[in-house]
Amino acid sequence: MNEFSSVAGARAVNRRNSIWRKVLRKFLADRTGVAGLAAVLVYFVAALGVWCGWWGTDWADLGGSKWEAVSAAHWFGTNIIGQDIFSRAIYATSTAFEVGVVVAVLATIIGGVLGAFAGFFAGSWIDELLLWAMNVLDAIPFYLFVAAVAYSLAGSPYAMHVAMITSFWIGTGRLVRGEVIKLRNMEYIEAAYAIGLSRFMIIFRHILPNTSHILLVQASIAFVSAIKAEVILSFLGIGIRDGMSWGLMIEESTKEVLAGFYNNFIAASLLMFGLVMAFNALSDALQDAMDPRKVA
Amino acid sequence: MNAADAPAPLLRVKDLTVEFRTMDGIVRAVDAVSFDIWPNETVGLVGESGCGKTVTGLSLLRLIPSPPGQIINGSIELEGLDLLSLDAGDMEKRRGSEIAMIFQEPMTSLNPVFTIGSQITEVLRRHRQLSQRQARELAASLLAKVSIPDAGRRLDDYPHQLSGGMRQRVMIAMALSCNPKLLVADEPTTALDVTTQAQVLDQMRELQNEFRMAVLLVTHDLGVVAETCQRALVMYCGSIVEAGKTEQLFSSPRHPYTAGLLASIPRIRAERIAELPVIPGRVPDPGNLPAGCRFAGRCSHVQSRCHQERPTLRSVNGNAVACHYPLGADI
Amino acid sequence: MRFLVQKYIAGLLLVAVIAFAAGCESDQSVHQVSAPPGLKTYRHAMDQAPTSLDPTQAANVYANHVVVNAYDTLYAYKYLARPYQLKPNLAADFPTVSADGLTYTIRIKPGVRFVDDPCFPDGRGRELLAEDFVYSIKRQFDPKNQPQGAWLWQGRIAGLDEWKAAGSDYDQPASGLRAIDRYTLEIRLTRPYPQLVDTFAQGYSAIVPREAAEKYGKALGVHPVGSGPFRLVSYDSSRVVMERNPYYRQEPVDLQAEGYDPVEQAYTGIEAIEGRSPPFLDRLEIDFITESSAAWTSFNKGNEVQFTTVPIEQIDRVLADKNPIRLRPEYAARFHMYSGLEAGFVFTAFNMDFPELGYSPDPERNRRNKALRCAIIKAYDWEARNQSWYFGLATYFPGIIVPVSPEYDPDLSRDSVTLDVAGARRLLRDNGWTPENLPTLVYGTTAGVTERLFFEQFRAWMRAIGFPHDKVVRKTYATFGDISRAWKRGELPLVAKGWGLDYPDAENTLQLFYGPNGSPGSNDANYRNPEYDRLYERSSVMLASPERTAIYRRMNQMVTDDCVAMTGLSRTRIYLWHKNVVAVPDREIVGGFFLKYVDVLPVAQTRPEG
Amino acid sequence: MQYVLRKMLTGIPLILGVTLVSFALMVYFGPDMTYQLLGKNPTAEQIIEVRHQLGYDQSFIQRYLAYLTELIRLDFGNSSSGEPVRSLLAKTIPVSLILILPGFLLGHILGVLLALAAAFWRGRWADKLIMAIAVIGMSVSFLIVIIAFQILLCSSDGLNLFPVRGWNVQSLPDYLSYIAVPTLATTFVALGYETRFYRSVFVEEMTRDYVRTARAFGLSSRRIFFRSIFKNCLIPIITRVMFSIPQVAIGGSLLIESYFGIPGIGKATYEAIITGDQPVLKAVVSLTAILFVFVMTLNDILYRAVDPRVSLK
Repeated sequence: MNEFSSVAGARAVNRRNSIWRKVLRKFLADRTGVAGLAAVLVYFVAALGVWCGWWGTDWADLGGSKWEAVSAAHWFGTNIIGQDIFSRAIYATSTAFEVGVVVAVLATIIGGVLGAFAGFFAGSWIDELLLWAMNVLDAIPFYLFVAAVAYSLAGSPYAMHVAMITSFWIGTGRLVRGEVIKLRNMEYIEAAYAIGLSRFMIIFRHILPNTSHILLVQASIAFVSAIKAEVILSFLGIGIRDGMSWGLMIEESTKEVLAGFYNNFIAASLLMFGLVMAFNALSDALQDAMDPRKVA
Repeated sequence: MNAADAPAPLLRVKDLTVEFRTMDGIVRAVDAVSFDIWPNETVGLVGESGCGKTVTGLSLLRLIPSPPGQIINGSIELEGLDLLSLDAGDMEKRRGSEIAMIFQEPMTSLNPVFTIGSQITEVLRRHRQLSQRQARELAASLLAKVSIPDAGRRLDDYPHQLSGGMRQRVMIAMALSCNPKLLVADEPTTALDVTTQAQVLDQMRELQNEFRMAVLLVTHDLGVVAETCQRALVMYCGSIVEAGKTEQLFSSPRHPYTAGLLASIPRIRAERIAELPVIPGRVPDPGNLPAGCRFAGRCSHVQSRCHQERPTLRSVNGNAVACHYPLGADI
Repeated sequence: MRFLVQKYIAGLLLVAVIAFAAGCESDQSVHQVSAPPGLKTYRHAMDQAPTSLDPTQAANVYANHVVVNAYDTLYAYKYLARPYQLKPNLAADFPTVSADGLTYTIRIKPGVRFVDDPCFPDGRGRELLAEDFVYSIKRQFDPKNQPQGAWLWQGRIAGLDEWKAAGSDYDQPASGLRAIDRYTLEIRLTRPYPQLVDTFAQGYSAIVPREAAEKYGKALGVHPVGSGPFRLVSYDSSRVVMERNPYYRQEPVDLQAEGYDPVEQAYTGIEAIEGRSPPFLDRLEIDFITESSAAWTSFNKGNEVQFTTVPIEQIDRVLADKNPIRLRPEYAARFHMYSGLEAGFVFTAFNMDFPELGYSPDPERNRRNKALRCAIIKAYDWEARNQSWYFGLATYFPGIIVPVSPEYDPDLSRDSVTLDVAGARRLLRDNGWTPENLPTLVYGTTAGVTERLFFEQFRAWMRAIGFPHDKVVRKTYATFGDISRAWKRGELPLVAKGWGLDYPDAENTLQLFYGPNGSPGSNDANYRNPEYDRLYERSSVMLASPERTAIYRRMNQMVTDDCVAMTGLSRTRIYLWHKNVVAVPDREIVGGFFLKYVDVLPVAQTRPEG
Repeated sequence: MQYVLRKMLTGIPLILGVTLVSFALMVYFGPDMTYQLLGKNPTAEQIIEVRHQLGYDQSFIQRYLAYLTELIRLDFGNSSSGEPVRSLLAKTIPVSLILILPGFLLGHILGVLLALAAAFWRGRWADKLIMAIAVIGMSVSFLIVIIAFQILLCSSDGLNLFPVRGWNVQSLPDYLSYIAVPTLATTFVALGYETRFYRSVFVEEMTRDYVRTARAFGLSSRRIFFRSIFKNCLIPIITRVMFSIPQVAIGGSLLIESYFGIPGIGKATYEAIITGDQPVLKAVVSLTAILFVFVMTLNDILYRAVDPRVSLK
């Protein structure tokens, strides 16, 4: 009996491994995707340096006077109260990763698990309930929802994260649900089911891992969406509470650009554009590489 | 009617070579294939899946998905006119009216959101000067011809409302609608159950005679070939390994591959068609073909020459065979 | 079935199209506002929209801009006199005050009519009577209206609190507030109230006809019915449109009486209105433009809003010189300018109820806390703040009497607003404060970007005297209402806020530190100094006099000496308006009372270079 | 018709869910309006009075039930400015609709057209160019686009062609001049997403067997593309368009409206959220939920019209 399940499992694992190898090969052949990945890594190193305290430590210091121009001491100049814009922009990179990673990971986990449950129990009340929840959350316009969450969790530094996660898991959930409905009827799942593995085990050991291509792509999309949403939310005054982000810098700059001071605007929007663009390229390449029809 | 009596072949394919660009490099799916088809004859193109027979069929209509596929060499002459030299618009006009093709999957080969009537009349009106009404009437009579009951009303049905066999008949009706000279039928019955299969094949045969067209039947099913084709071409790894009159080919195959295929027939007919288990070994990787005879790795009669030198088609006792040591030649 | 569906869809589409067309049409009717050409129109701009036009909600200058123009008030501030001076408006004259200063008699002008409105029996506006004023003040004591203005008269005018306690029945009299006859009011006070006449210039005291209040109820807030110079045409969150009230009383302008200063004000061309009766405009539009950049662009286009404050970010582009303030020639050629200090200030108070830095039962700790507060005050860099945020144009001053108050003392020691990092560190060291035992400073702000940068600046200053980075933290509040709640509940140790004067009397800022006004009152610092409270009570019944000024200044010094607040700074306002507009704009004190005097010349007449 | 009714009925749980979640978030846990209403010098007694009037002293259930009765009667009372909510909505919704509609339609129509072009020339330079621009468009923040367009087109430093902000529509030219910049900005931002989405739909559909069949019978690629494929693609297109309607109608215009100072429903709702204006919030939330159900129903009906395989049960 155990033997049988391990055979079913091994077959699933084999299938997975060979798919991953193909995906990797395909991905590496995609020049845009690799360039995107490289750029993301550069950003990641920048963020890592901030976490390790290598640079960006003086983002909160009043190191200069108001609106200094670009100089050796201040590579991107200084802001209205004399803080170094380069340090702030670099520091903001780490914030972008924090927001992006937290939102992407949690939204993907929640979406994956709930989507898998919904798909596995498709047609039952669990599925109905989850679908209902997804529809309910989908029906509330995104920015209003986020604003409402932010205000109702007033003061919490994670209000924005919570709001984004609550919105972003739904897309993943729906996709995973669809995939799981397909997987559910495949032979190795039926086999595992037939020999009496618990449903919980089946979902987490045999089904979820086989949706990993969806999860990875969805996570990359959520990452980009989170970074972009942060800018708008910061403009609306419901973004990051403490620390520094590109959204806050762009918000700072909305008035400054009219005074002819563009440093904040350029620094933040270029850095953000670069990361979002790189991530979009990466995400596209992943999607191409993982298109199941092309792989299988 | 005997093919040999005709003055000139309807279709003359010469050195057709098709390549695909893939992740693993360039794959030659069809390698210097040449054959002729005479008017009103039925020719079977047989081989295992992946041997290039479908690509050959698609090439005749220049329907190779491009990219990644490309016809890099050869000529396809239909009544003396090289189809490969036509511009895209010209080729378009000839599809359906001079050379048509039907496919294996009757479920998906019809457009799900249009009625079958509108799909047939669309083809009719494309190639003939007909009013909507005339086209509709003609379509109804075509459906009746392929034995679809209550044809007039069926015109307003959507594909999902028909059974698989009916859908394939609709496809045939569409193919007949503009009276092409050559019909390429790619596994037209594979997806159907055995009874329906026989009915559809009978139907095709009848209609072929009525409409006087030639048929290239692409299939892996030797039984079907035996029943319907005057001549057969056997493909292996992108090349034709043997060609000849069906009776002769079946009674005395010269190529070890053909012999291997034939050996599996009785069993295939008894059970469901799945694969050809009697030939040992596997088809070589198309991206990495052996230098000599491509069948050498699986051939029970292999000799050292087979590994070095690629055999070309030559006539052996009435069949054309690509083998250095054809079976029965030395007897 | 299929045909049916298609029909259904066609039907739906048709409905959608009709709805859309109807939407457009109703939209037109809503915005049936724009001036037909030929009407004299002035487009004003403000940075915020009023939330309601009901006088009971006239809590800020934004609301007052509309309220005092839609409604009448008994008194008003003179158009041109600075410092501000009162003049009778609807009242025929200043009140007659009894010898004990407790009974005021006020006569109002006869023949004043409300605008036509369906709330009146025949749709025609009836005459405004003294009884209407009584009714309007009572509304501020009726909880159903959620009134905001009662504090002006609570405990001052006799009988109003009792009237409210008895259930706010408008048919019941209030003993201290009655109409003796059609045109005469009598007001009795519980104790002298020198600022009473000022309160009657406020939007809170604007006169509402009972018929309108009863017919519209809550909707009075969007449907004002008054007797002011203009009547409402439309109002939404982005603009208000008013038109001339044809019944408005004819009162020719006497520039002399309005406090005209030919030296300072002649450049505005204001003499053109001498002897003519306001309002001069056919239409008055006020655009509420939150984003200063948008307001600025709109102003510069020439054919949109005709007034703007100079956005802070444009200062360097617009000004040729800051002391005195002068426009660059290209702006001076196109616009008129007025600049002046605001009637108000910004400051950050310590909440003395926090034992970590305020009052402590332990006298020793009390002493050390005071040293801590004084050190923080020394570390507060007003000059940097002025440069960063106000281009050096603001004025910072010691204490809580603002420079525009007549009682302001320019010679006061500036120690409390002078940066002294070394002194602050010394003070902390001498009193045993170390980075380990310093309390955490919680700086509450609303969520905006400027507020965040204020905080970051403050944190950097505090770090300079030894506060660790994580001992200066920001707590954000979504809305002003939320932070207001935190203040009123005394939840924040630091209260950073601004105060705009309700009337030009230093009493209005001194009451911010009067003990009994402690949370939830306006004394957010919860400063309790018996001596201060005694002086406040004494001065509050005094009319303006050198003696009262001396008391005010003593109180001011106490607040400074006790290190209760980092204070304070008054911003400079720079107003620009198109040259074809004849006006001296102002938004201080009540706000908007100048609008009825605005005139607009035909453009061709004033265009400087053709 | 019966089907429509039945579908609407199944929407009731959804309406309940949406109202419950939004009520909890926006109204129950939302900002406390008391102190906004109290003025500078409130007394403890006044605070209690106002809280009572606003209903803050009632339990969640009581307040939610009261809300549901209001929902059934479709009467939410007066907003905090005193204006009846109904007239507020009647005033703001049409503005939002005519403001957003052109950009919405343009975004989708241009998106479909560009996607058609890209898919039609798949793999060629036109495709690559269009998709590269789409990715760039997707990577720029909406806010940056708005700021840049406003400076370029509306300011005297730029072309100074259109009004900066406001909404004063008397005639068609007025209307066009006010919506020009918002429409450009929304279209610009939406285009990247729409083009990519629609291209993937078209490309997927292009690989279907029936396309090969049609080609084998000599139908021209243009005709196949614009008739056969397009009709099959209508389903994803309809779904996408339909389901963006509630987002766009209520929330989508928020940023545009607040930046361009246009008195639409997005701005009104946002202001209601940050001030805690309960009646407005309740009305908007209900409206959103109802609209969503309506859209779902309409979507099903449209499906039926384009896809014969779907039947209305």
